[in-house]
Amino acid sequence: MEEKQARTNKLRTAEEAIREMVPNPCPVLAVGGMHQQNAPMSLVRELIRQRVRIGRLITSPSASIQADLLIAAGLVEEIVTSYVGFEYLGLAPAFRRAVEAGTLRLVEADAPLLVYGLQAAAAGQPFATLPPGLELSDVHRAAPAFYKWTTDPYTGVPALCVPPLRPTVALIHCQQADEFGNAIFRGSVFTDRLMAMAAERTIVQVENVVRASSLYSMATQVGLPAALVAGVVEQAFGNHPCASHRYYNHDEPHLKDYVQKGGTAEGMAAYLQRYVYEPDSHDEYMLRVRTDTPDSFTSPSL
Amino acid sequence: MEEKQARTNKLRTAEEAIREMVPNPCPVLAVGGMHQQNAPMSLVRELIRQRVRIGRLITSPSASIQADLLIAAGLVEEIVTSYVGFEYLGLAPAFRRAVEAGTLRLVEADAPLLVYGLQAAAAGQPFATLPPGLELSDVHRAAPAFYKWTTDPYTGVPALCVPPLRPTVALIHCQQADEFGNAIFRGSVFTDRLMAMAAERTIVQVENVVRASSLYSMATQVGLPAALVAGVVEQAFGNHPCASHRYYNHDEPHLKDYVQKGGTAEGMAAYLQRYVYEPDSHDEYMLRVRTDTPDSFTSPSL
Amino acid sequence: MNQPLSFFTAPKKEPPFSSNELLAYNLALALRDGEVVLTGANNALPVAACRLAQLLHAPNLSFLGGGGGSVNSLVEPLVFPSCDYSYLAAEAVLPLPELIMLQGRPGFINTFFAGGMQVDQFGNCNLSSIGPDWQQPLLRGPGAASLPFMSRFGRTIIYVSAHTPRIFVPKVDFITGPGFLHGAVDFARAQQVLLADGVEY
Amino acid sequence: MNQPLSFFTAPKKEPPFSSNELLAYNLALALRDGEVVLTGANNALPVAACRLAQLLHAPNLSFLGGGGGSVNSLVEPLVFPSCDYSYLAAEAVLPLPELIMLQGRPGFINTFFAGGMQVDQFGNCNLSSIGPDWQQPLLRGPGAASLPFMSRFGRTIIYVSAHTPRIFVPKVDFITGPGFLHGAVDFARAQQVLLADGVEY
Repeated sequence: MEEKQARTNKLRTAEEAIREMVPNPCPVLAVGGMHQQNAPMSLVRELIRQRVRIGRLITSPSASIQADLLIAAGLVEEIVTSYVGFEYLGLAPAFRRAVEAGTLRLVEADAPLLVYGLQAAAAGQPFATLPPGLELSDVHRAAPAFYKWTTDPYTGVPALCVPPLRPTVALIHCQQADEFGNAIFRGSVFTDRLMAMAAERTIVQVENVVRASSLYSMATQVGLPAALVAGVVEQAFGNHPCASHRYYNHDEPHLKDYVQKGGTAEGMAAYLQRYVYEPDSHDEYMLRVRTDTPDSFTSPSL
Repeated sequence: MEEKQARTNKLRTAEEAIREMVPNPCPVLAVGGMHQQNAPMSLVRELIRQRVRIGRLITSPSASIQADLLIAAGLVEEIVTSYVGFEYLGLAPAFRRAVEAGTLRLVEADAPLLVYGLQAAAAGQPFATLPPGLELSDVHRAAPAFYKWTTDPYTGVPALCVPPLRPTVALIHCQQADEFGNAIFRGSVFTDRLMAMAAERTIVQVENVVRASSLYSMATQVGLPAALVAGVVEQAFGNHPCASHRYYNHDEPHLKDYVQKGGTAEGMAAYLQRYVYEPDSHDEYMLRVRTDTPDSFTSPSL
Repeated sequence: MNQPLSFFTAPKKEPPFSSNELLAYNLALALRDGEVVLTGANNALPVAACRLAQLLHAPNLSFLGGGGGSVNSLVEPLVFPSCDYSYLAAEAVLPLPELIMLQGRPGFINTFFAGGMQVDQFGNCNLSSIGPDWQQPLLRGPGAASLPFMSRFGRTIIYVSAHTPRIFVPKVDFITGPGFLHGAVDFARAQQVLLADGVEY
Repeated sequence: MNQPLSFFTAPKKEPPFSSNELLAYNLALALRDGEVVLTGANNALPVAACRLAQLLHAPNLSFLGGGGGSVNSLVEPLVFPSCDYSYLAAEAVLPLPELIMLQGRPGFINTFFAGGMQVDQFGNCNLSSIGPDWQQPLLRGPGAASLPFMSRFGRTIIYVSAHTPRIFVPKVDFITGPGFLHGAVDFARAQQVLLADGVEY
């Protein structure tokens, strides 16, 4: 019988979490967040500072700066995504430049490839099928190593399939967690919970840590149990320039600036320098943000 | 352009809902609830009173009296289930008797057949695959029309599959709904939400109706949008003798009695007579319950 | 009345609505009672149209408001980010995996709003790649998201604000969202293309 | 001390624990720190064992408490229905479809508690059908539930309170939950069978 010991505390700084829990190179990395929402940017910036090379990057059905910045930093070999862009703010500068230049291998995907691929990995299923009709799009023809056909054993007709997507590590954000890794989503869950269920290891970036004992009366709102979480990084405002549902909105002027200045390689290098490499702390990062785009970062209206 | 009109009110009595919304015979009926919890018993009893014949009954991964009573009434031709029983209270008397007598066609299933079959129906997928290893069980060999093999197009090895399960009608329970059909789960969701997403039409039995306007501040807890719900039946204590999470516990003495007396065809007929056919209202039903097993029906401890 | 109306002399008078409001109104007219509408990304105008339709003639219309999973959101004021937290003031919120699952559900999504970097005469939409070879794109777009599901929706309303030959092409370079493919014969399902100015074809 | 101890003359003294408590204690000893344990239905004793193990030597053990989806429930007092609402006083609650999904996740469930109407020498469990022909069962059991996932779990602890030849058979009539099938050679994964009295084999 083992010795009595305390339950493991999973709290880490971003620096510790990336160093201890993400292999370099990382074969398959999933990064959470959808459009401008709930992207774990503190972890993303730390990945870049530690120069973690990513064999394959898997995104949510619609990623923005959390994918674009990793590409800008030259860390991504292949991306499996159904969307990298800034919605009403424009195209993703680094993603666009890298795909057009042929320096990034793109696996053209649609949303169901990502969702059913992650589900299959979480479930241990060998593959998943797509509803008939999706084959009318050219998407599957552009990624024939991922979209494959088999025979429907019930009807004999061909069925289009997607493979399991099993991230080595998933980096996601949620609003709160306790020190053991029980994680609470205070808004949309997007594909973030699913990524954690599919990944071998998950690091959760949160706005604030809560007491474990507070969970017992609200367990149906705890979206991930500790058993699925390897590390918890507490970083208030850590999603900036993206939003954290219920906590703060995205920083629109900052993102506009990114999309515009990132349009050139020099502008992007300057952005990385000023906002990723130079700040030696999140406080220093936020000070630069507040200086460069004052009053642009606000709380949500709800 | 259509004329301006009010939004449709979906509130019905159990009698109206079954009569208007369930075809007789009903090709495929799904009934919700898990073990002794959250079974829509008022709807089940009404099905029996209206003698709705069921071509195929689909249950949650573990059903109890909501399936057994329909079988006892002689209404079920085929059942697709992974469990009908009373857990610590014993075996399901009608299910056992009917299968042993050969009067009920049983499709032997495991939990993933039900879950992935319903998911495939909800998603429009032609079929779903099972994780390797499940084929070591005899279950799939007992239901070869349901469990079939195809080829994994990524590895070339055989993969065991399950077909979509698309209920014509799903009968489920949740704690609350508004009059338009937005439905709120105040405890475990079991496979009840999934049944509603898979079914062509869903009737929800609730403990009480809430105002639509109360939902806007708690929308993440609204488990089914009105678009997935055809009818709402308000019946306080309508799950009896099963529990409604957060509202009341199961009635253990009553269920024990059912399991014991239902062990003979005569006992079962008497049960049906006393608790299903004779009471002309839910109030009359509850009066009989309170008389026959006083003090046995309590609120939950949490 | 005393002064003759003329392009040059008429008093500078704002119309009582903006062109976006006009567009939202026209989109609303295309919506029907009882429909389930998927609004996708960049959805402020479709959301305005859905809300207006609900108030005018379609009280049983349900709209899904972006990847956040809201159903029949009251979002007020309208915001541009389709996944914004303010959308969650809604009747219900579905997790994104289920929202994507339900996009494949037979008959569930009646109407979808789409657009694209290119839209062709058969209603095909391209959000992926411009240029003759998708492996060496001249312009790389954001990607497919849920656009391939267009083949399963009841109908798709394509609205495009910029009416230029660069967008309206005879044939898209890449079919991200399938319309009638190479002609109506290819694709039996009824679809509808509604331009920004309200012209249907 | 003055009186000699004898089976017949010893004062009738209750042992300081019940046999169920002894069983829970022995089950707890079989659990290891850091494990994820699935307790299934009829799970009062496994849940007691998990809670005890957490307090004794396995603070990082997580247990999934029945179809209600609770993780690390504080359920107090212990109740018999595995899906009872009182289980939701927990650290987290997973929807049942996800709980079943995660039962297939490679390496996730380390330990599962099982039983059966029949258990054979190779740890196969039968909850389906007694008799030579499953199509004409002499006794129809409740069914498989999640038992076929036994093949994917790290190990399964089989506990059976009634030690009768009717339950412990050489070969089950129907393999609902696969153990070592027809011998260890068939089934490379390590499994453990723990009897109610604590004997492991």
